[in-house]
This record gives sequence, C-alpha cells and structure tokens, in this order.
Amino acid sequence: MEVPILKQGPYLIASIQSALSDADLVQLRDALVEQVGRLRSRGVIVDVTALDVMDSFATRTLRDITFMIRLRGAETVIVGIQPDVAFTMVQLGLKLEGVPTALDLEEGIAFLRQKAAVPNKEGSPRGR
Amino acid sequence: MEVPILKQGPYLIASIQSALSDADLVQLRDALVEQVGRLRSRGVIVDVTALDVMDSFATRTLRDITFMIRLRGAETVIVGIQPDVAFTMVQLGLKLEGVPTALDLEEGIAFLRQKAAVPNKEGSPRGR
Amino acid sequence: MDGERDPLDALAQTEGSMSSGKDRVLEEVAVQIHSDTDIVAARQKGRLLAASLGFSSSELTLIATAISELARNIVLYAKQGEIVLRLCERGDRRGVMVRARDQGPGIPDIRRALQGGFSTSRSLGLGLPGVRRLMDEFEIESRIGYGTTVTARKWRR
Amino acid sequence: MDGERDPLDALAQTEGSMSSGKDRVLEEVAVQIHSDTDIVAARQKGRLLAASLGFSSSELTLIATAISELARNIVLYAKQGEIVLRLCERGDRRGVMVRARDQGPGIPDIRRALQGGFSTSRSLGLGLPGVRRLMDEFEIESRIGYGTTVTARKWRR
Ligand SMILES: Nc1ncnc2c1ncn2[C@@H]1O[C@H](COP(=O)(O)OP(=O)(O)O)[C@@H](O)[C@H]1O
Ligand SMILES: Nc1ncnc2c1ncn2[C@@H]1O[C@H](COP(=O)(O)OP(=O)(O)O)[C@@H](O)[C@H]1O
Repeated sequence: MEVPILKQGPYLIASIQSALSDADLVQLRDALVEQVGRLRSRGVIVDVTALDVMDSFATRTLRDITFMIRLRGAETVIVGIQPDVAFTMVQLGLKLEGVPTALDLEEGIAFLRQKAAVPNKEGSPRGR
Repeated sequence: MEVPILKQGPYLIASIQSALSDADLVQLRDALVEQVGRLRSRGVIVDVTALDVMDSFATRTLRDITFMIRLRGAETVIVGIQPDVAFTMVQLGLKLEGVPTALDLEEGIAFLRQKAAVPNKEGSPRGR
Repeated sequence: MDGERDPLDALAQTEGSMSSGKDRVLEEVAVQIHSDTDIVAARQKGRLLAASLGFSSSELTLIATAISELARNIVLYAKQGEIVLRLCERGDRRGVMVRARDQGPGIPDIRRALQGGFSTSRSLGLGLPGVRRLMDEFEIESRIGYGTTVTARKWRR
Repeated sequence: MDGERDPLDALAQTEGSMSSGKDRVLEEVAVQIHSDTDIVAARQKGRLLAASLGFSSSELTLIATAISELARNIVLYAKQGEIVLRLCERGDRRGVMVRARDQGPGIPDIRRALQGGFSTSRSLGLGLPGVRRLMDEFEIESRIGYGTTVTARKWRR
C-alpha cells in the first residue's frame, strides 16, 4: 500500500497508514527524496499518527529519510507519534536522535516555517 | 585533475568532477581557503552534482573546507548531493553535521544571500 | 544457563528465563512468515488476540512491536518461518505467548546477540534485546544450521 | 567465530560471515593500488563491472563507495596492494565480489576496527564498519606483519 504524498506549498506531507510494510516505507523514502528535488520542496512532514507500531526498522528508515533529505538541503519533521508508541520506543531504546519531531501536522508546519525564517548552520538553508 | 574555481560576485563556485582523487580534493580545499582571503569572498559553493562517490575521505574534507572557511569569516554550502549518494552516505553513517547543504546551485546562492541578510551567531559575520 | 561451560554449547545454545511449559492454552493461532507483509499481518493478529484478554493499549503496542521485531528477524535471517500466538493461563494469571520459529541458519553467539548493538545486517541490533525488555519472559534457543526459536510472554497485570 | 577461543588468534584473525568459496566466477579484473588515483580507477571499474549485472544505480553507488573505502585503506595503511573485482554466481543469485588484498602491517584488533569510531589515522574510523553495512557479505582476514584481505559481496535482489 503506497503512502500518498501531498504537496502543500513548499512542503511535502506523507501520512503513513497503519498497515505499513517495510517495502512501503522504503518506497516512501525513495519517493520523498526524489520529489524534494523535483518539486524543490523546503520541508517534509511525515505523519505517523495512524501507525500501529514503530519498530527498529521503521525508526531506522525514518532516520534515513531525515538525513537523506537534509543532505539534499531540506528539513524533515516526524509528527503524530502516539503516547503508546512513544512508550514502546523508549522501552526498546529507539531514540530518533537528530530527527525533529512535533506533536501534529500543525506544529510540524510551524516548525518548518520557523526553520526557514531563522536559519542556522544545521537548519534548512532554503528558507527565505 | 584540478577543480576549477569560478568567482561570481561575492561568491566562489567550485564544481567537482566525477573522477576526483584525494589529492585533487585537498588541493581544492587549500585553493578555496586561499582565494576566500585574497578575493574577500563572502561565500563558497561546492557543487558535487557530478561526483560519483562521497566516501569518508570526501565527507571529511568537505567538512574541513566548511569549517576552515567559516574560521576565515565566510560561509560554505554543499550543493547537488544526488539521491543515490545521499543514500550511501546515510548507510555509511556519514552525516555532514554542521555543513549546510542545498539542492542545487540556485538554492545554494539563495542560501548564501539569505545568510548575509539575516546573520546569526552561527552564521557568517560578514553579512550586512 | 552458562553457555561457556555447557558441553553442548557447540550444538545448541539456550538463553533466557525457562518458564514451565505447563501453561493452559486458551487459544492459538499461527501466522506463516515469508515476506514483509506477513510481518504486518502477524502483529495485527497478535494485537487483536491480546486485546481479547483486556491488555491496555500501551501493552498491546508493546506486544505488537515485539511480534514485528521477531517476524522481521525471520524474514531477514531465515527467509521463512512462523509466528505462533497463544493466549495462555498459568495459575490465576492470563497472558499472551509469542513464539517465533524458523529453520534458518541459527544464531552463532546468542549472548552477543542479546547484548545489543550487535548486528550482522545493516540495522541497529536492538531487536532481540529490545523484545526481551518489552516482554515479561523471554527464551531463545538456537542451533547452528537447524534454526532458531524465540519465545516471549507477557502477563496481564 | 569466536576469536577469543581460537588458538591461532595471535597469528591470524578472521571475522565475518564465512560464505562458501564455491561461487562460479563469471568475470574478474584486478586493479593494482599504489596511489590515490588508483582508488578512483578501482571504483570506476567496479561500477562498470557491476552495472553489467543490472544492479540499480543506488546499489552501484554503494558498491563503488565500498571499493573506494577499501582501496584507500590499502594506500593509507599498506602503501600498496590490489583490488580484485569479480562477478560471480551462487545458486540462482548473481553478484559482485570485491577483494582488497595487501601485504601491509595487518590489523592488530579486527573486532575493534569493526566496531567503528576506531582509527589509527586522522579519519573517522567509519570505513570498515561502513563497508560491512553497505555490502551483503563481509569477511576480513589479517595477520600482523603479513597483510590484510577484506572480501565483500553484494548480491542482486
Ligand atoms: N531468526 C534468526 N536467525 C538467525 N540469526 C538471527 C535471528 N534473529 C537474530 N539473529 C542474529 O542476531 C543478531 C541480532 O538481532 P537483533 O537484535 O534483532 O538485531 P538486528 O536484526 O537489528 O541485527 C542479528 O544481526 C542476527 O545476526
Ligand atoms: N589494509 C589495512 N592494513 C592495516 N590496517 C588497516 C587496514 N585497513 C584498516 N586498518 C586499520 O583499521 C582501522 C579502522 O579502519 P577504517 O574503519 O577504514 O577507518 P579509518 O581508515 O577511517 O581509520 C584503521 O585506522 C587502521 O588502523
């Protein structure tokens, strides 16, 4: 089941569904990295609100997405990690280090806007 | 094969070719650091679009370039990291931390312009 | 179990809390694991089954995540196998058992695999030690060339 | 492989997945490594060779990068050596083998070198663990005073 990617102004928004297979996630990674270049997006939001399980594979792939997109000059934020999922991740020792997170879509967009407005050496350089 | 360095207004642009040896990269580093001083450049763009492989040596040298030039008061941005290269870098654990990246030349110039317009404590002090 | 002093060490290794197999089985379902979509199916079935015992939603997520990790190890390292999900009763406690079984290559050094941070693939090596932390009981049995069986249980509080 | 119990440990160390050497060789080319321009030549040859098997462009970049890292280690630590590039077949799978061989000083502690973050030069110490992650199979054999051989394989999916 492919994850749909929405273009919203300078941002891409991908909303992950519950029954996400590893292959779907890898497909999402490659699609996002490609579209960030083609559509010249400044930021990417990956919404995991509906995701049932964030295991080591999902965590690693979300990290890969974030770092790959950063190397292409845009910023990524993961939004919607649910309390149960957050609890399990902590128990598993999965930390998402270096990966920005926000409460929900709204906060995610606010994060990307602010990143663009106040650039710093590690931020997205493409803001105006 | 020496990397040609172009002067474009207040910026220096270096476009790396595919078959770049370690010695070429070190030569580029030294040339950039020297020219930033001599030409009083405010920013440097290193375009790696054509580079076939970004291994640990290339990553380290690009970081060195960025930090050396920052110590000389100018900002560097790496542009054109291709999706395949970004994927490999992430698999290798090479993150280019502290090194600004942008999609392509155009975005790189936009980044340097904006850096100059909105300086911050971590940015280029020579902005006006 | 001290693997280093076990004379059978080279043949079979076991590690973990060996809890009695005298649990009463209330319900059981097996999911065949061949590909990454089976991983999703297994964890969904496990969540559903465990929900019938009245586990909290946090615990259901823990259980589903453990299943996901074990099923993925089957796909990654043994190509195929099965996940057995079982509701069981021991004394006055009820719980869920997850058993991941394969006839893959086996794990050469279980201790090292359980230490965490050890991985023969490109991943984080957090799977097995993570599952052990998530569940109440955890056993692993592996024999080189014969396969691996991981059994984990979670009891309702 | 448990290096700690190996009586030959002091002489030769081996680490990694020891996969059968019974692969059928389809094509082979060796590149002598003496200087940094040979590193570029080796990775270009490797990419070209692997491309003939139909690897994806992502995989070709992974393979070329692995070659680059191994060839650089030869130049840095052994001064000279060779990279053997081989297309091979095992059962119904085809893939590429990269073997980096030198008669340099050898690696005193392979385990430590494979942990990552360990480096005797000024670099990141990500080379060997990185190559291991990039490729499907990875073996390393080293004997102090005699040299080092690293063999890595990537199979087409
Ligand atoms: N079912 C299995 N069969 C064979 N080897 C396994 C199996 N499960 C785990 N392993 C081995 O144990 C190591 C650690 O596993 P794990 O903790 O799940 O981390 P990861 O899968 O991220 O490497 C794996 O890298 C693999 O070598
Ligand atoms: N071919 C070799 N011969 C001798 N020593 C080596 C060789 N390759 C690697 N090493 C040793 O292993 C260490 C780790 O290597 P590597 O992971 O590639 O990182 P780096 O080259 O960045 O130090 C090196 O610092 C070096 O001491």
